Amino acid sequence: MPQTTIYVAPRLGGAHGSPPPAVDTDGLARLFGRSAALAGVSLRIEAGRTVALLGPNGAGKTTLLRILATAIRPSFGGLFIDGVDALRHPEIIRTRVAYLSHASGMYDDLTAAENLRFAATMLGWSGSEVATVADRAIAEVGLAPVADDRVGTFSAGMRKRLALARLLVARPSLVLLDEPHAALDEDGMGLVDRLLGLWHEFGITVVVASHQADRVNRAADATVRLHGGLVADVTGNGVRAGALAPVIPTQAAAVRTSR
Amino acid sequence: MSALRRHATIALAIARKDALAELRGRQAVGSTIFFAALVLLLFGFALGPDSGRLAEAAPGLLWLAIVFGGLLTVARLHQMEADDGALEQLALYPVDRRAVYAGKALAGAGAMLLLGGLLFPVVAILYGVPLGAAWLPLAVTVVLGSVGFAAVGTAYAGLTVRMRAREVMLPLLMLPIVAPLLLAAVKATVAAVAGDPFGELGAWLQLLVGFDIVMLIAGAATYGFLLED
Amino acid sequence: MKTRILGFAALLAVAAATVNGLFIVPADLNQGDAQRIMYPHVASAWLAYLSFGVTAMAGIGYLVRRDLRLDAIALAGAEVGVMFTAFAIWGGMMWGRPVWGVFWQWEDPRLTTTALLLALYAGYLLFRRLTDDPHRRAARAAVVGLIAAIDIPIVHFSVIWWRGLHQGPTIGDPSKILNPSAPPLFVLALMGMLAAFTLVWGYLMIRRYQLARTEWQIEEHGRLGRISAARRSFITESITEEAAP
Amino acid sequence: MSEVWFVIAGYGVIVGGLAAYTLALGRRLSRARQASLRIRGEVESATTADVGE
Repeated sequence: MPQTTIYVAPRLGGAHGSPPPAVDTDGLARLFGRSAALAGVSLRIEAGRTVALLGPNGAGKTTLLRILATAIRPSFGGLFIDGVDALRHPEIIRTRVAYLSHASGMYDDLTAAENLRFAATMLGWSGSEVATVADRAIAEVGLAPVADDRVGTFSAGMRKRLALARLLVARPSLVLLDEPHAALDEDGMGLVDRLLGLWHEFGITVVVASHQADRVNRAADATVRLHGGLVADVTGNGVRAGALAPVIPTQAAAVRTSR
Repeated sequence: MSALRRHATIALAIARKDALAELRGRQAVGSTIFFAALVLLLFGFALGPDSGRLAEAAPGLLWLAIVFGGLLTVARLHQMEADDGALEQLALYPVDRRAVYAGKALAGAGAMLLLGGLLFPVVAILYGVPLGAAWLPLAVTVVLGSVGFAAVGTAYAGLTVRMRAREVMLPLLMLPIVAPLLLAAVKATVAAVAGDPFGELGAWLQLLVGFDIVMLIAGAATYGFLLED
Repeated sequence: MKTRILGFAALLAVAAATVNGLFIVPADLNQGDAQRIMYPHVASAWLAYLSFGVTAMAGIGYLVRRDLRLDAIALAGAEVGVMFTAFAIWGGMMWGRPVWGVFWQWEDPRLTTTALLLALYAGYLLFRRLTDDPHRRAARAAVVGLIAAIDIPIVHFSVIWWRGLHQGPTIGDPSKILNPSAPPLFVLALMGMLAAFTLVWGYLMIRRYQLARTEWQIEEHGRLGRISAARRSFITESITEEAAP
Repeated sequence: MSEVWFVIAGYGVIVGGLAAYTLALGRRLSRARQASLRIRGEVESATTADVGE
């Protein structure tokens, strides 16, 4: 497996020199129709930490990741990433966050190489760099032999590898992974573990939701267990859970949840 | 690299991606053109064998076929995004939303041009309308019509792609908006085919240009809101 | 309380304007009594355009300030606007039938524009009904309302040209009434009807806004109730967990 | 004179429609307000339990 290259976004200086917490959420809640996927999550994750997000299905792991990635807006609550208000400036956050979701986000009718080059262009690479960066990422995730095949012909595991390749092309300061090991073979899971190690080594903050507690715990500084859309417990260092603020229903448009 | 060049790169990358997927995609382009030609054939049955009437109605019927074919085209261009979370990924890329809109609108206009261009010979044959003579004004009309339709269609397809009952909502929202475009395009086509006896071709083309500019600006300004969750 | 007063004022004004339009003001020389329809028809059309202007402005306001109260105003404008558009079309048909012998007159640019208006904003209202997340609905409805609003002048322009670039406006054109040569009584009657309808419009807008806000509060309470319930079940579960290890 | 019928129909539908919409809106508003009061009561009692946590 060729040496994996990791690109890192420039670090934002905190107000007093120390880097702001990578992730600072305040009572994050999100409803889908009548069910509360998240009912109030207050977490503070220090920059550079690797955090494992554990919990049964429907505990809110995916919803939390999608909110952190600015893919969906929370119904209530506040979110700061690298000290930037994510709800007001999602466009800034999107230059710093790389998000691996269940869906690959690739186009079936395009080949792996075409998909990755498109992603590289979208992620800020230009000119000749696009091809070199994209092809190297494809090689690193072991898809070089099928680089010119259409993604429509790929298995779930191959699509997951391609999505991982897109993470390598991004220049994140925060990486969000939603069950990265799922659908991967032994070799693929090894790739994920190595990436977790590299991101940690390069000081990139990682939040990884997974059911592979053993694999993920090896690389994680802290684990956060979610249950029923709330933080059940936090272990390890670098992560603190805020007090669960009582929800005060009021007539006002905005809802005030005191800290 | 200047911001404008960056936007152009992104728009072109998106348009190229859409064109690539279109050409490779299970002959979706061909089936839409076939559908529009079929609509023209049915109009022939509807308006009866009297070729005089058909020739007179030809411009109107042509543009109706282009509009219905266009609805399928812009819907398809966005449906391919929704297949495997690509639309959400597109919204997460750190790129200017106006560039994304420009790229999608460019691809849409290209597909519409292809559709319109191929339907002209069908109309010439089916309805016996001599289109050859006025090919330049007709070409300009088709280009302006395609750009206008794609400008509105890209915004509305983006708006409705994840909605329930989107097959109904896209035409329902779009058709009233493109009514002036249809009207101007048909009148311009009629004038062009007849050699512009009343000299009103210029006026209709100006209306089309006005429509295109207004809708491109509105689409670019609002597409970002449509991509948001 | 102020709204209630506005409501009564509107009621009286409409009654007065109706009586005036039907009985007091003299009939038109060549159109006869049919011309009396022109007052509510024209007044409704103007209120429709005003309503959709409000919807477009409030929509833009929401996109800038993300305040759902502006979205409530936009919704009120659209619903009240669709009603007045329907009245304008009905009035146009009731006027067209006796004067032109036909209910629908493709020649009349005002009628065709108003019909398109109805299609545009009925679509707006249906679109809102099919989207449930309040903020997403507000943002997207604002876009639909904005594009519809900028389409209206284009439609109006193209329909006038469409009818023939060189033909003057039809006889029953409202501007005929308002130009100085029109009998002052007619102008007065129209102004009276317009004033009355504007009062009603104001009253209905306020009530519809209040309804939208109240419905939002109910949804919001529901959302908060569900979140409180989720938290309570979480607390009780963790207590039972500790109680029985 | 058939014209009169059209005038009456014209005014009838417009003014009648205004009245009908006003009444319907009044009913929708009062129903919504009652529902809002009822829910606020429920949530108040629920919150007191909440705050006690």
